[in-house]
Amino acid sequence: MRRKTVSLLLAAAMMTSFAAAPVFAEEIETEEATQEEAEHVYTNAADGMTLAIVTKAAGNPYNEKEAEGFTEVVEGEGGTVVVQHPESATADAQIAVINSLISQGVDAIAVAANDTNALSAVLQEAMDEGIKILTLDSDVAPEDRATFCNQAGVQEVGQSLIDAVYDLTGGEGQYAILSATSQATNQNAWIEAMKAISEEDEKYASLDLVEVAYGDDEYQKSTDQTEALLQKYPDLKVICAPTTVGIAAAAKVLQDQKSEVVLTGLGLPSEMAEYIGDDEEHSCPYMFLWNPIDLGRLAAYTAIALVNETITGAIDDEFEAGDMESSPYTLTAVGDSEEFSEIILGPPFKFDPENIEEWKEVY
Amino acid sequence: MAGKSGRTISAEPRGTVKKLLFSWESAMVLVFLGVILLGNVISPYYTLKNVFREMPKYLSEIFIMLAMGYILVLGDIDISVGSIVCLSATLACIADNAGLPFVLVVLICILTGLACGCLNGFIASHFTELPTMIITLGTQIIFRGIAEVSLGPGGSISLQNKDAIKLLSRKIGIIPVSFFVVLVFALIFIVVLGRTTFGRKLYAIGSNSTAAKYAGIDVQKIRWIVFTVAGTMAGVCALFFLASTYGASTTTGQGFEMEVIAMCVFGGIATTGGKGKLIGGFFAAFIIVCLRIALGQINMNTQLILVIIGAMLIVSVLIPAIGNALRLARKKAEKA
Amino acid sequence: MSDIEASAAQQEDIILELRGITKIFPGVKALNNVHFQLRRGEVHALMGENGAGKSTFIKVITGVHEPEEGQIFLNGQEVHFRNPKDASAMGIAAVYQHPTSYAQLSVTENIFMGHEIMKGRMIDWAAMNKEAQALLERLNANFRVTEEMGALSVAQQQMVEIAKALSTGAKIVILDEPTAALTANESKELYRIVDQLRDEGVSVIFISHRMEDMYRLATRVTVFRDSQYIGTYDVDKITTADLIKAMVGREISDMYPKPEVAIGGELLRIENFSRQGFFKDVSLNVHAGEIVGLTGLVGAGRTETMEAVCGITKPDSGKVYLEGRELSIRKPKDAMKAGIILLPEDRQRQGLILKWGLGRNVTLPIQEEMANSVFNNEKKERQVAREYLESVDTKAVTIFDAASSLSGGNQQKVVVAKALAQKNMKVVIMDEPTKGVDVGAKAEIYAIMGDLAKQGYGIILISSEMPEILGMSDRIYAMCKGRITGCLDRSEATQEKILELSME
Amino acid sequence: MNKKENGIFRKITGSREASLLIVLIILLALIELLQPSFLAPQNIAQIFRNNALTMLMALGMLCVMLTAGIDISITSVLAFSGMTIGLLQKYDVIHNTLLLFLIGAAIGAVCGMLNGLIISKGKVAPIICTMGFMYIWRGMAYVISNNAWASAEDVSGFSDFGKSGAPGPYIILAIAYVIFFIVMKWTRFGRRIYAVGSNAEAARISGINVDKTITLVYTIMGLLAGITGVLSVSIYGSAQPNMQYGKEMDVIAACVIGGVAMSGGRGTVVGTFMGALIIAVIAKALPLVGLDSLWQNLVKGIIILVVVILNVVTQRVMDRRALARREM
Repeated sequence: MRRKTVSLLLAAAMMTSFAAAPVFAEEIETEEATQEEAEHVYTNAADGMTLAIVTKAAGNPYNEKEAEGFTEVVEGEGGTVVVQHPESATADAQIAVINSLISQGVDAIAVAANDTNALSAVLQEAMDEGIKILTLDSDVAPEDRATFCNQAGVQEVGQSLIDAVYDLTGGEGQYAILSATSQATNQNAWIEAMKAISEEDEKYASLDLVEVAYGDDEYQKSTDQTEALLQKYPDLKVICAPTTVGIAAAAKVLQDQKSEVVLTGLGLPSEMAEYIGDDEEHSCPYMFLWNPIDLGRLAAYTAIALVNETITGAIDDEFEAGDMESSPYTLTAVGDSEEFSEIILGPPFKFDPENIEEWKEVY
Repeated sequence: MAGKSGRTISAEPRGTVKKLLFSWESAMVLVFLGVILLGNVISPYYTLKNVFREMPKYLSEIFIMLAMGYILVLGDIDISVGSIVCLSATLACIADNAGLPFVLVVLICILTGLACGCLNGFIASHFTELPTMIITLGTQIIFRGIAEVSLGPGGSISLQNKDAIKLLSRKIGIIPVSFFVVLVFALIFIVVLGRTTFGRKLYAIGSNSTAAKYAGIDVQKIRWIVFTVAGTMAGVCALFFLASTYGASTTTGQGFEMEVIAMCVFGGIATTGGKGKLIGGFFAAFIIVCLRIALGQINMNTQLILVIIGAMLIVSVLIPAIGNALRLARKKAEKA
Repeated sequence: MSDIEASAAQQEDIILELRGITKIFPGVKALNNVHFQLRRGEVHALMGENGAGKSTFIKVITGVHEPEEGQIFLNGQEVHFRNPKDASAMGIAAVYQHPTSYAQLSVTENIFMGHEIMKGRMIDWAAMNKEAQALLERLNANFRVTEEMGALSVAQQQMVEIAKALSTGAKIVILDEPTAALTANESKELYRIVDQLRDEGVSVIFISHRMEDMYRLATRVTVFRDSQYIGTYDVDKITTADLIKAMVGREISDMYPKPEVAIGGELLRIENFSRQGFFKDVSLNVHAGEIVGLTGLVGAGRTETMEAVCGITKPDSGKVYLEGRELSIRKPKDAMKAGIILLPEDRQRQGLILKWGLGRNVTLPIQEEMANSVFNNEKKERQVAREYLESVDTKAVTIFDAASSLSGGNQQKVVVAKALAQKNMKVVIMDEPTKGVDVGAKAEIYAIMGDLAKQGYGIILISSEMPEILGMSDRIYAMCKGRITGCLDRSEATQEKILELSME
Repeated sequence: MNKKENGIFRKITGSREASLLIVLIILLALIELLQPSFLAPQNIAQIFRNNALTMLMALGMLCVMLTAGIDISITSVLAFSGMTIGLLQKYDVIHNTLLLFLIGAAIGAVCGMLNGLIISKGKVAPIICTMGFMYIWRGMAYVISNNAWASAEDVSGFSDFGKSGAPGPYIILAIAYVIFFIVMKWTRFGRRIYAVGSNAEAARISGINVDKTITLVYTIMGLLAGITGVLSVSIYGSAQPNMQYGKEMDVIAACVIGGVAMSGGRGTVVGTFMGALIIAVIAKALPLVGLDSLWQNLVKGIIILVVVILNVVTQRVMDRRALARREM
């Protein structure tokens, strides 16, 4: 008899968790959305359009926030939105999803690319079908998209990160970079920018980048890589992690081990609230990021502008982005090319102990 | 030396039509048509053109499914095919970046697969005491380990000259080239398993490898050949994978072996060996592909699709047990 | 069962009685209205041909099978056994011919599995090891209880099975062909153990083919034939000839229609075949039309030698000549191509694919010959299969019937058909062709052997059934412990001489 | 071959644990030479902490493999149970650590029981049944998470249990290994698992309920996977749907190196522990030998093949030795 009662108990516990979880998921969505909506004003610009966003992968709150911003603007403007989180953070998974969107004949697709050149075939095919293609957060080869919503100029990000390293190391010493996957375009771009800046200006000459480790945006691998860095370089001073997963994993390792290595990089305030602080207790004095929700909103407005043909992706095109702060946005050149453009959301935003409490509720 | 009692035994196959109609394979065809119907109902975009556009990504796995069918019929298993795809694609990219001509890149891709399969076969045939699950568990980790080491800390590599490989992802009309290649390979594999002496030897080994040995079949040589073929097909799959993603990374091919085994089992091929037809696996593959395309077009959460496929797999293998349970229940009812 | 009968049973001190037991398996009636009585403290022999129903009967007593009809009485009370655990709980334990043990686990554990000695909720290993060692000492075994079961010899495993029976306090111990796999002195050891059991008041039933076992141990013997009870006799009141007559049911001579055949030239000759641990310096030959008997006890190396000749295993040394030409045989296909065909000892595991249909089994070795290039020729295969299956008079409805649905005798005929279908056959090696076959089918198999001899094939008959070897062979080689110990011509061969050659 | 030498030879190769211990000692000695501080307690603690998840699940895998089965759904069950308790904390439903562990264990046990029933009653091949559930539970982890994470802040109180330096994980590991060591050696249930794996038919005849044993074994595996899921959330201080993806092969590898036979009936708790330890130590030792951590998988794969092939070779040598002793 005992065996029977035990299995009944287990089944009951199981059922409650089944029922409970999805309910929670719905609940939080509605509560967050209502708080935002009240402030924004819309002009029904996306009437009759179907706009799609393809994030890097499922199961990552940063991507979720981007999709949230995108959805909010598209629905606000009266269009229909399609949100697709690929099965895994690989180009292969994104190709399948984009193919499906081409079949659905959507008007525009905004992609956060997992790989610089793996998507070129499928994006070309989409453009041939008359679908407007734009990228956000992580770019592809410029010829494969109309324009790129860049959350912050590569130079600005590189500059603020190298300055942070300079400040935290006191001007000299060893530092390491913990990145996401090696083929993520934005990561590599920022790291190249940091290296270029530190070579040109001899102010950073005595900074020594010992290693670029790759955590693949996987929590355990990022943890293992952080521990490996600590063990390999005893007199390491600073770790710079320009990825939300990497920085959260590294922060926990450093804070738990009370290591004097200091952390900076790009992280979500809601994730990093636990670790931001100047005192010994906290592992990350300050960090940077931008508002992924705003990035999603900008991508939506860019898509609308492209579909309405108000912009074609050429440099110096200009378009209104609803009631966003630095609207209207102009398309600026990517690096020094005449042909390919990008839109900069704004400079990276600094999160430190003072403002972390306020921002951790937002995203 | 006519039989003393002159008793005759009939040699005419009877009821073949009935057997064919109620076989697992015909059920697969029905389910396949059902999925096509479902697709059209739930998604307005479920046109032939769109289905063929979205198919190539899944087509490359069917190459391995064909060879995995052989391995399962033998009563063995190979969980290293995913890692072989990874290693083959990686070495092909390295060759391409080193400037080797496209033909050599293709050769390297396929020969790497062949070599890995040959290693699996060698160990399986010379250490018959070891279950092939353990052997391919070891080689799975080794092949992916070699790929990780050759990719270096970056963990990924991309093809330099993409235009050469583009001919593999071209389309004739709306149908991708890889679809025709898959059909040709499928035809060969199905006929060889079903109609040739080699095929029947596989069924014999899968049903009772000792009796097969006593009947003069060189069991270990055949197992070696089949594992080598499986590795080679993983190489071919890697080639078509490169044709769609122009690059490889340490996670390439992850989980391929499980998807491919699921297709075979869903198609009626038993993991215990000696049972099932490859045509069943072939249709099962297309059932899963077309279902994923249909559900994708209604933007169902990609992970929920995996839940559905997992559930379908379990229900399909439970059918015999459910059948027996019903028969037993009926018999008890009659007896009572 | 009325009280009077119960008390009568008490006086004669019947511990176990079975009445009117009938057991039906698909297609064959394994036991037909069988009776049996066992007295307390008695050693009772159970004899009969292979396939006479002895093993099934034992499985009924130990609760493995439930009889369709009949009653079982233990100490006069009727009992029903739903599974072996019931039977062993009532003091009935069996030691099977191939001990079903846990190869990877220790001797102690094999003895006490299912009825461990507990200290509270924990197994008391110390006590179990001590008692197991005591049980083994009682049977004066020479190995430790911590040994792994798989590492022990068959004789040692049997001792453990007997110790297991004793550990459950069994009052009735059943031994199924206990001496089949034992050497002479191991058999003597077993006799001592059985005596010891009897002195301790344990009743013993044992099945054996060896008259020697019966004379040495039993007081009474019950004979089964064709799944029926023939009679129970006092050992000292019945002569061997009468016993064999009861077992076989008719004179030996007409049982084995050995045709007079002109012996032709030498077909197959093997010279000093050796393989470490199995056989040493084995040489023999067989002529066209000749049936050569190869006999000896289990483990003498007969099967191993022939498997080496046929390329299934690799011998350390040895030459094979066919019609004077030397052959190099590395794998089974080489032997089959040369025309040396083996009918393996274990029909179900080695000779046939049970799941397959009869036709497919017959044509498996020769599918290449009938195929056009690589593609099978199903139509031609069906014809050939039907022709050969009918030539050996197989009782089957269609060639698509599964081999598993046939009786032992019919399965053997399918294996013979499989050999005949290999047209280039010159020599056929039949390993225990009539083991587990009903008497009717046996006669038919002997008839087939006679026909093959008449057609000039060379036949090597491996068998451990004395009447069969004497009845069918022109010449008889005896083997013991891997060596040929003698070759007797049909005229000079007798049961005693062969036994003498088979035992060292 | 005289008696004494035969004894020693068999003692070494005979007992699996002895040979594993020797391999481990040689390994540790070598590493100590290269980096003296390797055996520092803090380093050892980190080895156990990083591999706590594999070691804990290896116990369940031992039982499953003893019945000649296999379970590749364990990391999906882990993700599903970990995600559930992560979400329960994120939405402030439950914060009590013990209750969270119980719920995680309950979820795991039910998932395990489903496996067990389908494999034993449904007569489905273990690899196929657990493969189906691998997809199902991993998918469910994503579905219930709805792309939200349980971030460090959500689980802040709870993660103190598994923080580095905190005793939590070590206690769970120690308790689990002690319980299993006792259960597998000294209880009837433990020995029944060996019997079912070694000879299911003989077990059935001697009155052991084979189906129930198999179901229980998979339930235990699920239970451990559930607990490991909760432990993973507290150690890493967060819960994501893709956690521990593809790590089930490491658990199987630990058992295989520890001498557990895939054909059932052979394997011990101590052997499994040492198998997991050998993999962990090698992973830690590679950087010291100058091999980048990239080489870790390659070396691990080679060790698995070498260990299993060595097993076969030593067994063949012993058989040939036994044959040679049979005087002809």
